[in-house]
Amino acid sequence: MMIGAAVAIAVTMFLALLRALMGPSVYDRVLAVNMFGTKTVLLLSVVAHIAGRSDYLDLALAYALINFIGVLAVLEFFRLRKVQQTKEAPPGEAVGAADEVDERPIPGEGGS
Amino acid sequence: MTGILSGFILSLAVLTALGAMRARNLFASVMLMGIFSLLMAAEFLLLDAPDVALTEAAVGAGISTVLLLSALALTGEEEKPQPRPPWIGLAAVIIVTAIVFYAVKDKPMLGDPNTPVQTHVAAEYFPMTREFVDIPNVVTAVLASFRGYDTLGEVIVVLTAAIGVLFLIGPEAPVGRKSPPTLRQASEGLKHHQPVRIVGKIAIPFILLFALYVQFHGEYSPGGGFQAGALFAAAIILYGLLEGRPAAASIIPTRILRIMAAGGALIYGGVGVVTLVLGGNFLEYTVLNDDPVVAQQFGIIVIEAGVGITVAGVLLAIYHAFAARGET
Amino acid sequence: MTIIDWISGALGVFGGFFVLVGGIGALRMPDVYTRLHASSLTDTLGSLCILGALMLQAGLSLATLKLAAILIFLLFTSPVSSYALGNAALLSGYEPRQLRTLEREKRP
Amino acid sequence: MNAFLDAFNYWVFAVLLMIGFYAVMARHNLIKKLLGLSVFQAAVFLLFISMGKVDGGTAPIILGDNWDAVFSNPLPQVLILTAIVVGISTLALGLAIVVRIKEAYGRISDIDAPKVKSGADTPS
Repeated sequence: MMIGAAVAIAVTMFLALLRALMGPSVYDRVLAVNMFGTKTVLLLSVVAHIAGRSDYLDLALAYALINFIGVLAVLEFFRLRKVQQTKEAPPGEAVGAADEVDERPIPGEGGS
Repeated sequence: MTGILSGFILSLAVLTALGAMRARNLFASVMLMGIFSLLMAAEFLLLDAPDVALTEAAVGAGISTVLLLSALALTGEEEKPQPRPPWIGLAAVIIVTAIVFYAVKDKPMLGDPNTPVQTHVAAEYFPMTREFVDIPNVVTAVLASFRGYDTLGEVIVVLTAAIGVLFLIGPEAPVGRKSPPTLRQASEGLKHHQPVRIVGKIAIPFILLFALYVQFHGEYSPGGGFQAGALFAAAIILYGLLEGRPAAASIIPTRILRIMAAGGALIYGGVGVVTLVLGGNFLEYTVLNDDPVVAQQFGIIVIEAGVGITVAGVLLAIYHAFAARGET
Repeated sequence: MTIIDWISGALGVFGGFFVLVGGIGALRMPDVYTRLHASSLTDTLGSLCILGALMLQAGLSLATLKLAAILIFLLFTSPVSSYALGNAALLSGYEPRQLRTLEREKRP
Repeated sequence: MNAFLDAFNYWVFAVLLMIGFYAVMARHNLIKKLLGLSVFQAAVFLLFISMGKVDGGTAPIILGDNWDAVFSNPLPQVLILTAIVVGISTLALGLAIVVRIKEAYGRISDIDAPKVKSGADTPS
């Protein structure tokens, strides 16, 4: 049963990695990294169970902690970038949009 | 089962590395490097190296992402398109690839217990650890006792790197292009994200506790000074992210951080000098106590503490240097 | 197989299922917010099921304590990261794709 | 095919090494070069840890005083453990240099000869 769960987690890691590779926006990538981190924690817990070594769980705990810090670092980065853009751009211009906005056009949005 | 999982993880790692190197946007590259680091750490665990996996997770996935992002905030994140194909670089890569692949063909099978790697000194370490040190984590015993010189050297290297960073972008280093002051905005941290702030603040004491556990339980489970130092630094960095860097600097001022960075290395070297004075060799802990095993364990605990203090001090000093650069 | 084993196995399968659904959702959904929705909701339930299954297997031991610590930590931080991420995306001007936009896209 | 699978870790090592090497050699962006260096380092770490693996072995942390079990080799693990921390320190040093280059020259790629911006402090 646990092996089945491990397989499901591994497949999900692959899906999350695809999302991280595809983007398209920066937020998708962060989302993928966050998801990937959680899946790694789960996978390690399952591996610890299968290997029968409970001391591996320390690692899973460390991963959970570190993953959170990673996401917060990204948020802080977004905030800093926004501060910089507001500073650099002349007032009145739109700033701070995701710089890799979804490339597919959204038809009808402008016309209506 | 483990073999299949390991192969799967390695394939993902190759994919991630390719993606990270291909991406034009450096932010995407850094995110993929975070995933790459997690994958490598998981692979290390599957290869029976939990200590290394813990280090890679704390240092590679956590602190290095923070550092890379702070550097990106200072330098911009778009990579300019290459003007022409890099012929010389490509040629060099192709030649080296041929050589490396030729060499890999002769590698022994994975897991073969009769390779020279396994049959030389490594086999001695288990009986020696049992006899002289008597702690369950052989990695810690080898790290801190049998190869103590090596580790002292690494600690000095880490310290030197921090000195270099502080010279280059430390508080006293000259600032090139002055940008208008944004000190107030930039040092705010994530204060406006109330849920993040509350949960983060709840988490910090537990991370610190976990760091201490990793530090002082390192003889019995995966852990030790390097990992604990990185986790400790991560906890303080988390506070800095939540409340702004100046708040983190007010808990542990940068002056203290420098003392920590140098002091830890000094503790390590000091133990060596003490053993010299007591009539032993440099870093020969046996002379520290009447019972040689107790003396070894005592020596390991002290130098691991030194390592932890240095690593925490160095990583935090580097973080402050990068984060403060964006505020001026 | 005792009853505990059955419960734990079922939890493991459920957890694997939810985790997988979250992964597919994060890959197939049309924009950031829906992907966030798919991944974050299943993350919580999936972790709860899988770690719960492992805790049942481990019985009363130090391992259970560590698993509980991991679980509690994940239950706290995972929704918070999702919230913060969605918040950052919205504040930066990334518009959710409206249903009507999607419908219009479908039309030739 | 079987020989290939037996040495899979080493093949991955070679591929990762070359990915990192390519980025260091051929990419112009300095941060990309540093990332490439990280991948290169990770490949070396993988090589060491793979060499220390013993079939049927477990982590070299003795559980319950059972000293006679098969363990993987602790020595490569010790070397790599310290190397990871040294790796982040060198990465930080490299990033610091990149930040200074950006401040002095306003760019972080090594395409063409860098021009000093007027009014900027030259690095001392």
